[in-house]
Amino acid sequence: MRLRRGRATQAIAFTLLSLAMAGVLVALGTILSFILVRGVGVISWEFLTSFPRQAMTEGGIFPALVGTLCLAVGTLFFSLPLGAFAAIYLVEYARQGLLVRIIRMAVNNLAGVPSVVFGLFGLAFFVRALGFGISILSGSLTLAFLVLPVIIRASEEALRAVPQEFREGSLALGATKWQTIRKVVLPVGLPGILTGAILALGRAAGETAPIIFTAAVFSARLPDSVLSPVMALPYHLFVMATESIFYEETRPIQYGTAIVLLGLVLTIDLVAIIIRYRIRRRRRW
Amino acid sequence: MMSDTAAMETPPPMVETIIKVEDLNFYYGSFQALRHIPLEIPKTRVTAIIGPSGCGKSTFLKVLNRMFEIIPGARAEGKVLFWGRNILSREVDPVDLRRQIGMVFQKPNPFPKSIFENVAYGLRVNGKTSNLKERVEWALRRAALWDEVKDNLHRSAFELSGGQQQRLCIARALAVEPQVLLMDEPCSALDPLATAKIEDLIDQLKREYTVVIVTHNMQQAARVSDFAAVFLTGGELVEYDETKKIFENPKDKRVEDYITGKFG
Amino acid sequence: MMSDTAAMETPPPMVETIIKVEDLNFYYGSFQALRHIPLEIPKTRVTAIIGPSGCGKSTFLKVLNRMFEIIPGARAEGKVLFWGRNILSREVDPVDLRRQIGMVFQKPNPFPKSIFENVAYGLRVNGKTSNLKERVEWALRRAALWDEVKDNLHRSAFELSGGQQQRLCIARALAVEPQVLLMDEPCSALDPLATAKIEDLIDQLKREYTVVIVTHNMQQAARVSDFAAVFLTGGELVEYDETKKIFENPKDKRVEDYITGKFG
Amino acid sequence: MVRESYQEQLRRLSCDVFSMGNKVAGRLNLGLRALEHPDKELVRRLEEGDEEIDELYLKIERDCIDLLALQQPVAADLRLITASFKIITDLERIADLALNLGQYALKYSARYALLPLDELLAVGQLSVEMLYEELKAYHDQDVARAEAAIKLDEEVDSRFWNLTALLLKRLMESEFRGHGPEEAEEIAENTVILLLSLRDLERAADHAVNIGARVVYMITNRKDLI
Amino acid sequence: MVRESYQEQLRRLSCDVFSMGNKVAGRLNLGLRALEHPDKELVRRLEEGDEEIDELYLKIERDCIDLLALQQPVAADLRLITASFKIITDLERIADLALNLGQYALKYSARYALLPLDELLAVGQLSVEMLYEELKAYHDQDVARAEAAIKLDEEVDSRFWNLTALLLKRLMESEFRGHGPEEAEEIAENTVILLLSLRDLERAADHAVNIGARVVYMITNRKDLI
Amino acid sequence: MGLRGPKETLIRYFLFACAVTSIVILLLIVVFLFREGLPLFQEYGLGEFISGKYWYPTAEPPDFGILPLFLGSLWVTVGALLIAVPLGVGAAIYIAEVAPPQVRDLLKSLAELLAGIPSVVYGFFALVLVVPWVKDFFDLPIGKTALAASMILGVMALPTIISVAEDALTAVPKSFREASLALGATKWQTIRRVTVPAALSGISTAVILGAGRAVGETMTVLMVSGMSPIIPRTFLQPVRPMTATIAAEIGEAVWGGVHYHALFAIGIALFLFSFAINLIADWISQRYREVE
Ligand SMILES: Nc1ncnc2c1ncn2[C@@H]1O[C@H](COP(=O)(O)OP(=O)(O)OP(=O)(O)O)[C@@H](O)[C@H]1O
Ligand SMILES: Nc1ncnc2c1ncn2[C@@H]1O[C@H](COP(=O)(O)OP(=O)(O)OP(=O)(O)O)[C@@H](O)[C@H]1O
Ligand SMILES: [Mg+2]
Ligand SMILES: [Mg+2]
Ligand SMILES: O=P([O-])([O-])[O-]
Repeated sequence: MRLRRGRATQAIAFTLLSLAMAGVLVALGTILSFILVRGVGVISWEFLTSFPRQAMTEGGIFPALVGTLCLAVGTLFFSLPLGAFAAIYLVEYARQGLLVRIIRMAVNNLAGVPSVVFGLFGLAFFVRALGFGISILSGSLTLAFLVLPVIIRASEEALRAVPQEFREGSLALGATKWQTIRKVVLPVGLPGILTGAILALGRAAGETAPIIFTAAVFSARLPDSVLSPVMALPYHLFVMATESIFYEETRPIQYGTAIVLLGLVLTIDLVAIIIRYRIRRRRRW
Repeated sequence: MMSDTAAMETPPPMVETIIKVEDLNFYYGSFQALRHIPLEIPKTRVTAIIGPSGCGKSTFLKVLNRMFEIIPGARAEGKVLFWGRNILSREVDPVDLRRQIGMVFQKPNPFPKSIFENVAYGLRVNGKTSNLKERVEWALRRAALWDEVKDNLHRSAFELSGGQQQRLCIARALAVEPQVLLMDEPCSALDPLATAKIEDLIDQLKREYTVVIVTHNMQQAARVSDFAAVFLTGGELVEYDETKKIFENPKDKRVEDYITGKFG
Repeated sequence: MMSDTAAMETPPPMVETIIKVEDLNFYYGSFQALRHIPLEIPKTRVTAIIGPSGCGKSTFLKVLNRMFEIIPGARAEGKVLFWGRNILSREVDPVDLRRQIGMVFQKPNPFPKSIFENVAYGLRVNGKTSNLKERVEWALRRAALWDEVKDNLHRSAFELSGGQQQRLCIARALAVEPQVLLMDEPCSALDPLATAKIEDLIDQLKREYTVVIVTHNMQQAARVSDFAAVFLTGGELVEYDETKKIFENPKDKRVEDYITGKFG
Repeated sequence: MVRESYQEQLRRLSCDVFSMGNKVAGRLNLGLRALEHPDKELVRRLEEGDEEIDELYLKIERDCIDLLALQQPVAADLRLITASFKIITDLERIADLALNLGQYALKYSARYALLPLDELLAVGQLSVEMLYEELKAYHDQDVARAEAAIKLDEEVDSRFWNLTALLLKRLMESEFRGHGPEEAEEIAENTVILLLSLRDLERAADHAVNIGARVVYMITNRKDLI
Repeated sequence: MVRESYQEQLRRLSCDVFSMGNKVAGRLNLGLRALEHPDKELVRRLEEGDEEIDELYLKIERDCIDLLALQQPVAADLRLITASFKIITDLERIADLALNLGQYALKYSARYALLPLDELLAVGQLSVEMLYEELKAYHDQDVARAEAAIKLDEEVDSRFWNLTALLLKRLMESEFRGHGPEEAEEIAENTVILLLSLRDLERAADHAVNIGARVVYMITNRKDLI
Repeated sequence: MGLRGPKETLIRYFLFACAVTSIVILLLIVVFLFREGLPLFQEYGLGEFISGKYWYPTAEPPDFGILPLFLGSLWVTVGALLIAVPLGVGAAIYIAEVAPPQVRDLLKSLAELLAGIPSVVYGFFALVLVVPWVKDFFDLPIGKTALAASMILGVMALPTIISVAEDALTAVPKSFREASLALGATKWQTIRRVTVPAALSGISTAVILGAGRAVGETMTVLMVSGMSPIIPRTFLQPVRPMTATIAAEIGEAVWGGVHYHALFAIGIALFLFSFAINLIADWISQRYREVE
């Protein structure tokens, strides 16, 4: 059978599309493998659990790891309940109206605000105006504001994906609104909300700009309260790679830090992706 | 050839009336979806609501158990007397009302829980948690589903077939012991076999319950109902009578045209 | 009371055969969805495919225009002769085939384009861009939609009602001048009025086209088709005959039970 | 307007019944003419035509069942079909009676005027007229006409009884007495023939009444006349 | 098993027809007994019962139409309904004939044995038997039985013609001659009555044949006998 | 809804309060940005800020012209989009339409992994690999240029573009595709004439959000853009985007000083950009909804 004109065009087009896909994969592969290959030798139990020594030119990254975890958990502590409840209001209670439009606009805008602006805000508000100083608290709150839209949107999406029929079914059985939400909507939407929370966690762990001015320091101590400043992996990597005097010499530590940061964040994301994949596969409504 | 008038003068059915609708008007915002509806729904009978798309059938059902309240801007005027009490009044708690007037939807909508928990749900939210097992079994039996699921009560409701899911939804509604069961096109998502089973079930249910069923399928209305109310576009109730009479000798020419498929 | 045998022995319909299916087997991966189907589809007649859910009706349609190929793991064995040529063979280009065997789906699925562009689409992808306007008008007339849309050809197709959308989809399929029109439950998303219009249209179309329609609605199959093929669970063709005969005197007991709603 | 082909089928059904009815009425007329002027040719035509009527009958019945099976008729449509379904039974019976008349005619000899033949024929004419009227009423969906024609049956009945009584009287009286055995046999046979003809005509009128009742039912759903 | 209540309705329809048939057959028997022993009481019972039959007829017809309008029957179910719909017409006619018999009986005087009454009654018995058989065939969906019973009609027909011929012969021959005018009238009337009774019994058998044909059609969809 | 006691009402108010927090936060951000940023204009004219060609905050007198910073952001963003749009949209189409279904989920997850990589890691990667490569390839004195920043930003914008565009494509009902194929269109014709047009607004949104990501990105550009506050003429020059400027200088700026206020003024500018981008994206998807 003759090869139709359409077929040739199609072959060319598909080749180009495959090349684009390949490009993306190559970029990802290069980044991951480059850092992995260079840095995997550095990773050891000791690297993870010891303090930096010799003015940061040797030793491990323990305080940075701890600091990042503190910040991430703190972020979630503030943003998850707030975001989830806000989403519940938006999806379940809000009637279309000016106020809701404004809330939605606010969420969208928050999502688009560059992280460095959050940093500025955190500096002006938490650090200075509220007097929290450069601390875990300031950093967590700043990051919490940063990831709030992520959580609200993910939660909203998860709640909206709960079919309206479930709500109608519940209400028609004589359940109150809150009973309906608690017993039917939330259980169904929860995995989705958690996915959003986990993604937010990853984001918080990896962000640098907002914490530069609000939480992070380049010193080798563990935090002793929520008002202490902390080391953080991304900031550590940034400083080591650009501002430290010995940046050539400390490359191995930089690769190691990059791997740990990458590993931490990607593991968190991977968990989210897997959860989401399983929700999709399980869903039958 | 058929008289155009006086369709509504027929005396209401000679059985006890459970719901009496008087001069019901319904609005979605400024759009009037139902106009001056009078209707007496007889107890322990199947009343079918038929009519062309958009004539307000679903809306009418939503009024009966006040489910319209979850739609923003929707409002009802007139009276809907349930055992003589106007359920549209503010004093009637819609949550209580919905326990007495259950509803089954177009698409089977079991909760993503086990079969058992689906049926138990209504009981739990009503605080009727004593004898849960017995009550669940009772409801499943009523819905003619017990034999098919009794060994799998703890499997997910989604593993059931569409028709079984719909019967599960009926069981779920029955569990809270309503007096009236509203059904909005309960078979339109089902195949003929499952449909036949639901129709059979409706036939059994009417011994104890009052059933109001909306259906697009004229033949189905003919098969299952004792009384039929024909709504026509604009939200008017044009004729209400025994199903036999509607299908054999409708009084209103428009109804005749509608059911014979001529229409206008 | 009815004989259980020899349902398939009836001679095929006494009109020209346009599609002849011989010993068709169909698999989704390792699941066999159709078993040894023989069927002769008569030209310029309406052939209905009926049967319980999951018996392979949609699958059968998808074989006729090779739409099954977009499903991973799906594969057909046997012969489907279209004017004597086996369309399952590798040499037949499915793209060409689908121009000759058009398809209309369950839910109206116009493109998010204007009414005009919807109908013109098939012509454009086929490079038939001369006389576009005439061809579009011709197709819309054939689909009994012209009068309703002729003043609004450039409005979005989504502004049409469900029934109009479905007729638009039919017009779109007709524009590429197919010989056969496959319809998979084309009315199941429509209300009775729109359904009646489509049924009327099918009645007109059969003067020029061969129509194969899958329907869940037994009454609809009775109303619109000249021939009816009854598939039963397991993907078997159990009886194929004139619709009248199927509905008045089916030879196979299972078919009798199926169409009378007894089943088993 | 939708479901066109179905409406078309209903119209055709109604036309078919109407034309079958007219054919049957024509045959009843033919039967009467045969009685008036016994004529082999006429009777042959009657005999031949019977098959056509039977075929028509079967065809229409088939059409009715097709419609019932395939179109799920309700309301007026359903009444049209069920009424037609029954009307054709009556028509078919009337056609049989017409054939009977023809067959009697051949055996009848006009020699013995046991009855004034034209009075008998007048009863027949009345029956034919009733039939025509009912058919028109059926065709035009005209209740008044159907009811008016039904009323004629009283006239037919009373004439039938009068003529029967007259026949008996005549039989007893004059003409019958004093003929030879052969003639007596002929007279007896004629008596039987006249009696049966009368009876058949009266029954034809009964069937016309049935048809009328069906027409009334079809249009108004009133069953009081059935 | 689904559509139970519909199946139940069909079963009930079939039972109703069967029981109406049995009533009608009983009435035909009653008519015969009335001929045998003319008895005012018997005839009164016949007259009273007629209304019941008419009501039954109307009820069953109503049921058939309800089923057609509400249940969209097809295939065997549809044939059951249409067959029943026609069968009850025949039954109703038979019941009318039975009533006729009773009415004739009152006018009949057994004094002049123009015919051996038991032969006439035998024809009647045969008709009754045919009817019973067809009813059983209907009830049990038994084609063979229906067809066998239809065959009996030939016997009925031949006996009917024999008896008619006999009646004519007798009328011409001995007994009739030489009676007074009064007696002559009585004889003439008896002749008419016997003739009509015979004819009615023959027609009852015809109706039974019709029923049989419907039963065969209902079960097998064969129309050759109709 | 009334009658069910105070509990339901209480819950409702509580949830409402949570929802309103977003507005409060946004307002707080506005208030504080302006409170700290506006004082700049008392000392330094708005016009000069916007159109000034020089950014020398520590010079005497200091120059706070945002133009070079703005252009720096613009160049890297445009550069990033030149890389990310064809690659991202192409990959999105590939994933949604061409890839065999078994690998579709995998590809999408991989693209999302790209989004998970922290920006500082991108920056680090660019620093150790891209920058030297640019330097060597173009034979430049320094590799930290707009090009290097664009390249890495391009990769960083990919996941946003792929993910949003792919969602838009997947959201095109399957029925459109079936209809097109059933009309005798090839797969490519279907993509080009039906699927992509139907998803076009979603794809545009993807591009705009990608641009937003590039504009707002801080750490990477801080590490590889060269940080030279000149008005760029070619991609091979170092630039100093707005975000990076803030991050680099806030530590040195004296709290309450002019420089400090100037950095907040940049913050205001960035905030307004993000606001505008959101409006556009919203507007597009709004229009899209009307078509449906
Ligand atoms: N939430 C709503 N807001 C505004 N108008 C509505 C709403 N729901 C329904 N309507 C309108 O009210 C009218 C009646 O709608 P309803 O859903 O009751 O019709 P229906 O008879 O159930 O139709 P169908 O047979 O298509 O389900 C329609 O014209 C519809 O457009
Ligand atoms: N893509 C698929 N992959 C695997 N199995 C499939 C697929 N599509 C259909 N099947 C199976 O093939 C059988 C026939 O399906 P098909 O859709 O043809 O049924 P149908 O007769 O059209 O049913 P319905 O009336 O519900 O549309 C069913 O058992 C179904 O589960
Ligand atoms: Mg509705
Ligand atoms: Mg299907
Ligand atoms: O024609 P009949 O029904 O009276 O025999």
